[in-house]
Amino acid sequence: MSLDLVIVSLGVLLASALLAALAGRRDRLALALGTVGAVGASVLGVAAAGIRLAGTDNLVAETPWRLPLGRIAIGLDALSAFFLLCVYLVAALAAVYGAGYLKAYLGERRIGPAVIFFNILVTAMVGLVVARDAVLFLVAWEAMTVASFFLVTFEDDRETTRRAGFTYLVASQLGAVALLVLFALLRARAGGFGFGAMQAAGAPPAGLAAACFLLALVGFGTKAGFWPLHVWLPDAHPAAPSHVSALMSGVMIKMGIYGLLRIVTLLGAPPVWWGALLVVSGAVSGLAGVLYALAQHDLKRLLAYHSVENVGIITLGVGVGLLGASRGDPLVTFLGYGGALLHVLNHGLFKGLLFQGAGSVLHATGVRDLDALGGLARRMPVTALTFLVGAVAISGLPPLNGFVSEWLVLVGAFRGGSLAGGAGVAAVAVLPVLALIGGLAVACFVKVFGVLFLGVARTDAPARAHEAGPLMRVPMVLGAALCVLLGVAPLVAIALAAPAVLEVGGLTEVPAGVVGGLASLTSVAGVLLGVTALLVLARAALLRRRSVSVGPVWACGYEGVTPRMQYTAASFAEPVLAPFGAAIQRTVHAELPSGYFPASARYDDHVSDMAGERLLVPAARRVLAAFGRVRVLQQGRLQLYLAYVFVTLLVLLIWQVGAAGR
Amino acid sequence: MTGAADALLLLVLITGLFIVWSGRLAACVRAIAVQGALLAALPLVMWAPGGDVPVAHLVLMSVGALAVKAGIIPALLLRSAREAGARREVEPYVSLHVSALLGAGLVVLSLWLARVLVPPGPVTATLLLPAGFATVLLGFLMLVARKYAVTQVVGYLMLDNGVFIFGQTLAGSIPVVVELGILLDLLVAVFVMGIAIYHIGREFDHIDTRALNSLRD
Amino acid sequence: MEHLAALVLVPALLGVAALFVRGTRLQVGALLAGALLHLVLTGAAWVRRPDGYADYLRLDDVGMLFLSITSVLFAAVAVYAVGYLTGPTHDEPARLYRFVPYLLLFLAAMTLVAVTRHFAVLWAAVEATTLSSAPLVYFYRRGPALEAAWKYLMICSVGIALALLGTFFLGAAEAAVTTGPPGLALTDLMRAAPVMPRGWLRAAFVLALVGYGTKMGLVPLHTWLPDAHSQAPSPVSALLSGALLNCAFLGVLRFFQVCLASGDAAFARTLLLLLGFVSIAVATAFLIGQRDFKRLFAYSSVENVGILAVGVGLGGAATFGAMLHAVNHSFAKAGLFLLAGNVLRSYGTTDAGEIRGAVRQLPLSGPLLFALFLAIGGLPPFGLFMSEFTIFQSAIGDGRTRLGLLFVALLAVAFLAMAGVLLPMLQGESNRPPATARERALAVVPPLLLAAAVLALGVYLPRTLDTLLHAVAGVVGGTS
Amino acid sequence: MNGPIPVLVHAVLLVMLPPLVLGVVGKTKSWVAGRIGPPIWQPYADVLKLLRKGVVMGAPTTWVFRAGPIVGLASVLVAGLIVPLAAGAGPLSFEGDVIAFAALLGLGRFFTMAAALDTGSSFEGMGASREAAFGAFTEPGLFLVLAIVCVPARSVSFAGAWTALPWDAWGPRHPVFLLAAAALFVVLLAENARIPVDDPATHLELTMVHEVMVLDHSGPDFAFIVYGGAVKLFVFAALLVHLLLPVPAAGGWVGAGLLVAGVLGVGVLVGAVESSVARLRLTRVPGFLIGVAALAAVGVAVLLARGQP
Repeated sequence: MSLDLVIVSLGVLLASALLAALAGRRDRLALALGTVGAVGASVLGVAAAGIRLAGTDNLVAETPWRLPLGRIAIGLDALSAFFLLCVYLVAALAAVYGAGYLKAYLGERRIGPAVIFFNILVTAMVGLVVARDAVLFLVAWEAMTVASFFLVTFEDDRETTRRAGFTYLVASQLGAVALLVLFALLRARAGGFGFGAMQAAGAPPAGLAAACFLLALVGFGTKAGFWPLHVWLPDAHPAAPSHVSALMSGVMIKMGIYGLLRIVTLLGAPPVWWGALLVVSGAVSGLAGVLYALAQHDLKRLLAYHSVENVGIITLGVGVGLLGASRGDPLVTFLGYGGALLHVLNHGLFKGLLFQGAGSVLHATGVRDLDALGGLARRMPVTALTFLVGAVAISGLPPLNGFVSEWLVLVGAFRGGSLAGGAGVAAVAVLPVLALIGGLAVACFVKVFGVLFLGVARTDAPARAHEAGPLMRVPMVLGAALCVLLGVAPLVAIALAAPAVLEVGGLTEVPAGVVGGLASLTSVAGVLLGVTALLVLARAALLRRRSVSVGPVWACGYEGVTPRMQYTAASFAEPVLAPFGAAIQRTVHAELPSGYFPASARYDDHVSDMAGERLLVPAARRVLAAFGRVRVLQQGRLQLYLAYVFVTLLVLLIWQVGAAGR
Repeated sequence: MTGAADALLLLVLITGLFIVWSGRLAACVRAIAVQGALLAALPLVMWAPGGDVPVAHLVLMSVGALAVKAGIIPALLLRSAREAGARREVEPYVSLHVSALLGAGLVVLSLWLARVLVPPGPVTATLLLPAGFATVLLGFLMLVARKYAVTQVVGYLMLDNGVFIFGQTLAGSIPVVVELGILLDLLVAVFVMGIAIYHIGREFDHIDTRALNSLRD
Repeated sequence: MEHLAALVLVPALLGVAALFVRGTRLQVGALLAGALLHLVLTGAAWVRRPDGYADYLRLDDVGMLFLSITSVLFAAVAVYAVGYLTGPTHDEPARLYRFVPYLLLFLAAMTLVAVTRHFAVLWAAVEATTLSSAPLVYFYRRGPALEAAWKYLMICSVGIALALLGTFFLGAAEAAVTTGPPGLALTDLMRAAPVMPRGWLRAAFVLALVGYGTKMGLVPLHTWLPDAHSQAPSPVSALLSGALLNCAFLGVLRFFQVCLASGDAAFARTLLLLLGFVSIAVATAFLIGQRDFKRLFAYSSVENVGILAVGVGLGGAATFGAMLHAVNHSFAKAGLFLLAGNVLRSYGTTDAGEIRGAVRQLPLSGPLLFALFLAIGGLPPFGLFMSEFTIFQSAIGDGRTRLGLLFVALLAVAFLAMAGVLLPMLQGESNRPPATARERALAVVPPLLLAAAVLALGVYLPRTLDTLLHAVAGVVGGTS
Repeated sequence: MNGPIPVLVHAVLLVMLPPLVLGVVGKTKSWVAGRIGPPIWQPYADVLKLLRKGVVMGAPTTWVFRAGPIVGLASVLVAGLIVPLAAGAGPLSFEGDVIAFAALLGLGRFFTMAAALDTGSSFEGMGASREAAFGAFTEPGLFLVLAIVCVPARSVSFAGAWTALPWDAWGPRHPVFLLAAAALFVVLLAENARIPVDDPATHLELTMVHEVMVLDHSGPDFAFIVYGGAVKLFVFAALLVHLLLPVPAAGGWVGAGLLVAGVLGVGVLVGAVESSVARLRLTRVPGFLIGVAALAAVGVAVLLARGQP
């Protein structure tokens, strides 16, 4: 039943993409068709996921269709169903938003391709999570890459966009190489490409398992954006249209997490160092991500770096889960994996919401530079409110959903502290790191929200701003509502994630205590809202007979205050970043005021990603240089070419015939 | 009477060395014609006494070889060389004396090769393999060392002569049609090369192949 | 017998006839008639395998495969060429009489390569392909074209001469062990192979590998290839890359079959692997930052023949992959060269650096070129992914992990190198005034069909083709 | 005590006591300085006075500006309901509440800073950014302290760990707990904007951190802020007391008395520090806080090195 629904939804997606393609130059029609298709498919898909998560049966279907190798085998277990839910949920919101967002391009450029490839991207992701055959998996994986590549390069008349697209292509392909090797190794052992066969082959020997795990870490980590494999991410996500950024940041990069978990289920019991390695990786990604985000002035780039951060948090969760699994502690395992999976869903929701908010701002002002904006809350109230919800959620604060998943991971880390040996140390190490990440995230999103929506407009760009249209508002409101729902009712969230968690962790039932704790989170949220309401009423009552006047802001008695004197994003982030000066490479161009009557002063800083500038680019240069040396071969002189033939012949003759002679 | 065959092959070797050493186009071409004539005689000398190959076949072969290797092709080359107005070889990549020495060295190498590669079947002429190898290698030397298109074609011809010598090991086993086909191929090849040389001469008004390395990476 | 003779003679006679007529209409008629008849005859051969005459004319599975590739490609190229040469040309008025006859003779020669099992005939036929295609390379009477043709002629003739030497060596080896006169027929050779003197057999294979390898474009014997492909008219480039390289590969395979029969094939595999990997690596180096996009495609052909060699060298399932790859690559690369012709026509240059926004400039050819670029880069769901992945995973499966890693890594770099050159060409705003006329069907339909074929082969392998490929793989040392 | 009484006691303590702690701090400072100083219940008076006044809104402000003080106070109050005061577990205590506690404080900080930025004043922006930085650097230390107490107890709640300290075994693990107490005291100073991190008594905007952030709040809003600050200080003091005195072990009214005494003692301690230590340069503060975190990390390391209890 549920699997059939998935197949139907895939059909709907492809059909709508095809129709949109046939619509040709009638972009409006294409947009309508594509959106309707995506939403319809999402409804079916969410239903399918729901049915599966409610039940327990693992459905598998195989077509006799013969790929040159491998078959088309699909299945829907809890893990697939959970990710299916995430994909379709975020995709539906993004699609509706896109319907409003892309209208701005009508007449300016063809938007047909954007619609088509959006639906293809969703198709590929769904195919990926239901694939039960390595070849099909790889096909879906590459289709996902290609579709998203075309979406990223939608505005390919911009040089930056083209470069971003190329970087993305390079990263994806190098990652794909790791995956090819990974699956070839697994097949060589199992004798077949089917995941079933690989499962049946049992846990591989330690060496092979380690190799597979590392390959998966590189291959899937590139897509997921593990530091330092994330370099494509902060370029690609801003380049794409905002609803695509929402989809890519919200779910596409999570496909890497899905792949990692899927492979872990094939590799048998994990040793401790896997979990420890993931904890390290997650810590680095999380910290680097949030720090670079703090240093950004470009709104979408900042959000992209936060995706790196949140993937880091997810990785920490997976790491804790692995640590628990390595020591056979069901509680820690469940808390770690549960936090990770729930954060996948949550981050999909609030990051989608935030990118949509960013899109609305971009749409309304045409500006992405934070320091050119300000005071938008008055002109775009809905966007401001929903963005605030997203900001609080991504900062991991109660009573919103981001807090729930981080709470699970943290509790897991606390409990993991009592695991024997290195596992305990690794688990406890998560605590200060995640705490620091959280604190920095709060700082960053206060900065973003404050500089964007509060205070006074810094330039006249925000002054012309207008609230987003209904098609763009509705998904933002819905997304915000979901963030609140999953935050105040964590039991709903865990009900969705639990089956998948049990499957990945190889557990039979939810360990005692988890549900109780989550229930108490509801009561905390309730009390919090109650007290807040009381205080609101109290304030109203106190002010009933009092004067409420509006006056100028205190500026030490100085009168000539102008909007440009407000604190900018750069100045806000300065004291937070200063202690990390060495860790993130900032180039500061400052002309500080000097003398009693300083004439002019300016300050701007720019951060260049260390992973790219210091690690990967030089490496690539070296490789290219190595290849470049070969090019002397082609001199253009015939005699030389004939000499090649001559020498080759002699060498091979003497080598082989000599061998035979002896 | 392997003696006669060996004598022939010795002469072939000498002409080959002469070509490698000579600097004048006309001389090269004439020498290659001579070599062709010598080779044309080879089948008769080698196989006629044995009698296990129909004489008609051998005669046909020899006449064909004579016509092509010693007649038409050299004429073609001389003509295109004249049209291109080339007389003396420009300073080759490898000076003539050195190339003569190299040639000698190659002869030695081919003697070694022939020793490693024990001849199968009945030994009809002790010099067959060494001469074959040597001619092939000398042809290569010409191809690599010379700058004029014509001399390079001469090198190609010598290479082909070398191959022809090896072909003698199985004379008569290949149907006449095919053998003549192979000869025809050679003829057409040189014909097309001749046309190319003509065009080169017209395009660059000389046939120094140094003009021909504009295509490179 | 008659059937096979017809396959060779129809194009040959049409070509000879075309030498003596001038009219454009007649030339076009001859070309299309030749292509069509050849296609029909090939199709008929699928229905009922024609009987041959000894081994001089015989169509076995291997030949069948390469014959089919050649025939299909030629049909596509012929249709395209009509539009290409009669349409508005950017340089000189097209002289069909200088094109059609040689093209038909070229087809005849390639057909003969496919339908013979006799080594002397094979040799003559391969040499004939060189001679008949050299004038085509020199079609545009320009200095560079002349240079390219000259190099093509000299290098390939020398190579072929070596192949003849190899053939003679094989004959000598056969003569050493058979009582009767040596026949140079594949059947006899394979029967005699087990007892042949090893030295001569090996020498023969080395000579053949170097000789036919020159024509096939294996590094370091490939030097003529980029020049010829970039200077020849695009349809010719398509045929050279798509069909000719395969014919030369067939020559190598024939010698390899004898080695297999002799039970001493390990050394041959080693050589194939060596040259194959060298080809892939060196070609990749030349792909990086290549400015001339026709040379880019040419080097990509070098890379792909390298893949074929590696596939056969690995054996096992990889051989099947190699055979599948031969089909995929021929179609994809021919399509690419045809589209390159369209781009060249509309931009008037082969310098990738001077081309922007081809997708917008050429709304049909541009996206098609993009698709075929992804295909040649080995991305699913195109056929080349399946064939390359087959080769790779069989390497891993046979425990040759290092070779597998090297293989896949090199392919990835090659793809990225091509992307680095092609993406700037395809993306962005066009740097040419918008095209006045729509693209002509003749220029778009043939590459479109080829692309469709490559895509189809990626998602579905027809039963008949599958069985044929497996049969071929079984014959040339793979697991059938 | 049992039945509803503990909750009642908890609520009363939480609501009534905080300003007194502020008063104690102030009294201590003036006593050390040799002045008589304001009466000890002065803070109560201040809050009541402010509650009776009207408000002046900064021109650019929106609803966020009004939400700041309210959410700020609400979050600390709820946090106060989580921590144990007199009689064992707090009313809202549950497994994992320590994390909720920290997160609630973060929520309060978020809205206070947002409200500051809402005024568009560069001074308040400056204050908010400093608050953000110090807050971020305080978190790791806090969580490491929590780890020291929670990990050995195999519980992630104040009720399960803090009130269950092994007082009977006044032994090998206690040095670690003293370390934790020291670290927690610094966290307390930082979280409540006291010297050496911040100086509540300064009158120059450019040197303020917390104060400058709330410059434009007035009337009840400012009352909420002042009172909220007091609650925060009180809550942290209570936690510190639990690390140092066996309040729950004493139990019942004795425990309550012990707690009150301890909290006021913490007030005296804070006052003493404020009057004896100089304030750090702003740029030094992060390093100072990180150093404290490192101290706590050492504690955790020792704990884990001892092997799991």
